[in-house]
Amino acid sequence: MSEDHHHDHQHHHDNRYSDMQARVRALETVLTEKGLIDPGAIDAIVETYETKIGPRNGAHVVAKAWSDPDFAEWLKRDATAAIASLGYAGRQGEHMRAVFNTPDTHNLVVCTLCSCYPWSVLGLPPVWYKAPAYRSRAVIDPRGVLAEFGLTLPETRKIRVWDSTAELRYLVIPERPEGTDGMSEEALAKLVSRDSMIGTAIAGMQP
Amino acid sequence: MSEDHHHDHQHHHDNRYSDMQARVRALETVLTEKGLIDPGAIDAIVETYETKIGPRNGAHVVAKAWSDPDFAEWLKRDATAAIASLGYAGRQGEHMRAVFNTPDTHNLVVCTLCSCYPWSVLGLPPVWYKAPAYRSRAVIDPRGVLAEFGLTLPETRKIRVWDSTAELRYLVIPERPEGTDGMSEEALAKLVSRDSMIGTAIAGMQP
Amino acid sequence: MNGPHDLGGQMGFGPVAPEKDEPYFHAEWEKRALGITLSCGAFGAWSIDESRHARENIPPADYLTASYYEIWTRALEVLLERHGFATRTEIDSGHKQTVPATPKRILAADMVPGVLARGGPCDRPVDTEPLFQPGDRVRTRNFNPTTHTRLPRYARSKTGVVEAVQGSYVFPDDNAHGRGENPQWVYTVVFDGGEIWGEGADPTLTVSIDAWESYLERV
Amino acid sequence: MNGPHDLGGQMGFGPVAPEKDEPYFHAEWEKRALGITLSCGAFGAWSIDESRHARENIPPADYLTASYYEIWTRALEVLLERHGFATRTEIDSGHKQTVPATPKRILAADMVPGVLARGGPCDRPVDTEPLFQPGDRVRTRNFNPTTHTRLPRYARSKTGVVEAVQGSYVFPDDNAHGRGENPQWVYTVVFDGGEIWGEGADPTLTVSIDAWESYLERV
Repeated sequence: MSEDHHHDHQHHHDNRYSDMQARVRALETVLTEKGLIDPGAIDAIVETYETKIGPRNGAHVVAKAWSDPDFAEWLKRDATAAIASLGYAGRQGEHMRAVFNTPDTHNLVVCTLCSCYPWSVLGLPPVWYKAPAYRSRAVIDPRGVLAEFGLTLPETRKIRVWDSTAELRYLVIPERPEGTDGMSEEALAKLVSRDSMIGTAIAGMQP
Repeated sequence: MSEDHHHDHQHHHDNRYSDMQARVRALETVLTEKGLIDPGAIDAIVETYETKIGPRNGAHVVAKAWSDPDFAEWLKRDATAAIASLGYAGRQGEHMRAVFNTPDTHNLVVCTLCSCYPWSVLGLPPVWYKAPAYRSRAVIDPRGVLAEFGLTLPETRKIRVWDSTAELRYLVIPERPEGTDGMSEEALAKLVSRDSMIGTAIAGMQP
Repeated sequence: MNGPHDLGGQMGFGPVAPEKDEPYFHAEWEKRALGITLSCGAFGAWSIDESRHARENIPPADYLTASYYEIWTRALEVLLERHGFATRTEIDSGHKQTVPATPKRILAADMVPGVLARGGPCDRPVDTEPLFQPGDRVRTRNFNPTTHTRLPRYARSKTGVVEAVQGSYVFPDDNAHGRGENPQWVYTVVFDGGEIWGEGADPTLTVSIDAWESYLERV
Repeated sequence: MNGPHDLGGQMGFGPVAPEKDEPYFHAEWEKRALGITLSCGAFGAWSIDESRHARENIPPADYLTASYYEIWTRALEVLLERHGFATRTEIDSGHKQTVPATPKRILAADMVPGVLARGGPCDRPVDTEPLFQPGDRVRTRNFNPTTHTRLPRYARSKTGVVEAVQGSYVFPDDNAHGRGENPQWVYTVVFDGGEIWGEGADPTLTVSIDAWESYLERV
């Protein structure tokens, strides 16, 4: 019915994008035909983030900070260098800051404007980190957001939200859980979840 | 492919609404079955806004204001009463204000928060008045908006934007075009377009 | 709430697209949607403020793509469910399954002219004198409620001048949530474009809002 | 620009929905979209700032419903067209029809480890001393450009305290539009929740942004 067309157009405004699989395949095909991209490079990028760069990197940083006061001090002073000393550097981690949770203050990281995230230590961001619900609310209602992750902080705990508006990337250093004295770095690293390094969890919390 | 489901869900988030014709028919049917609405009342409402209440009402008000200084004065002082004296009152025109263009100041009406509009004198609002492009930009870039209506005002002309945030409804009284001395109210009313009473045109301008 | 409806100053929607010789309706269903919405409004079960808030609560991407009659319809469905007039299943199926709540009034065809002519005035007397007078400098408050408000985001924490006392009206921020009409004085407050939009604002621009008294503080 | 990307403080998106044991990718095309985006970034034809602005320019309703890899892909298509690497017809059809512009670099598989390890540092030396020092009270400027900025809308015209001088970095507001890197000092500025969100703000909340020097004025 032609009089409906106006509204159908508004509603189904961009069907071209409904099949992303086909769309991205077409893009890869034409760019490869043009000699602009190397599908092997794509494979290598994907493999890197599937197997080499992920939250284990960050957990190693945190566990070392818990175990080695000199390293923790270095991390506070120059996170980029301290983290690079463990072999973690590069894309979306060029300029790192480590922010330490304390009994007084809980840190939470967000990027309200896009999805800035410390790839070099945490890998690729989860979907929720990039989605409107988290980006809109983390800065205005962090306790409400944390509750949705199952984390309820004491009412008096200060909450510091870091909105990553520039090229600095933030790694939260969670508090070391109680009862972990004498544990090895390797064992400690297992207590450090990805979310605890974003601030939506604490270390040792059941995921 | 099941791994695509997550994204398909995001993209086609609400197919229920894709056929408004069917949806609204279902709503009318069930409410009628329940005895809550009278389809005849719907017909009467539609007929009213298709034949009785529209921009001709406002054009009459404007033409009278141009022709009768006492009426213009009344309109400035108590628009609701002056307009009601011509028989125009009621829904979405309960509390009227008339704002007069002058050689110094052009008035423009918008409702950024919804689509408040003076139905009693202008009838149902056009689609653009209710749509995001107009509502977002009228308050920050009125000259850019006016240009899209083909209206370029002198650079020194002051622009006053009225954001209808409460229950007051605004009627712009455009300036009387030059060369209209001695014209009858009826003839003058023909120069008054709907848009000139919103502020996106001036009177006598080619639509 | 800072919902998708609060559009003043947002960007990215492209040019305004006025339609030449636009018809009153673009489809038959729009006529019915208008009539049904007004008919259900006559039930007396919700206020215009509650219905506005229901529209604001439509998910943002839906709100921004829906036509306004679709926005009305989606919100109406929520209100009908909330107030016991129809269940979601009934709305989806188009068939009666339950006995509805009793409306205060059912709009018959012969009542239409009178109802439209009366409208729904929302001026209410208040016992107090207006706190502000024309010429007073005022500052809008800063708040970001999750509930209904008619103070747009762009006009918060801004300094302007009271231009007129417009009368006393039902307070939507309360009335939308069943907390009573609690009428207040309403003022037209004018802001320089530069106060609102800062550097680069059109120097010839002033913007006014109609602000309830509790939105304002004396400067 | 006050685009759909500027989400801080907006409402209506519902609860955050963390996914248990979320996989790295939810579909094969997401892997390819990641790799293609990074490969095309290696052309050296646009900056990260220009690519962010291309994402911000996606129509709001599309931006708010698209997954982030879709946002990347839509913006990439615009950049490829703008810089002469592919036409819209080629992108839609998936077949070469024109000779592309010459990229500064084509990313081969064996270059990937080095390129990812280097990343794209954007610290740059500046000749000036920082205008502000930790402890200084500053006010963010008020502006609403239609162009790229990294000062979120919620943090404009707000008073905070400089917590740290973070170094000097490429200025995105200029660089996104080809006006040069024009590096500036960047500061971490901390605001009380109440300063930003007003009445009803969480009293335990502070929010910080990283602000380029020209975003700030001394209070």
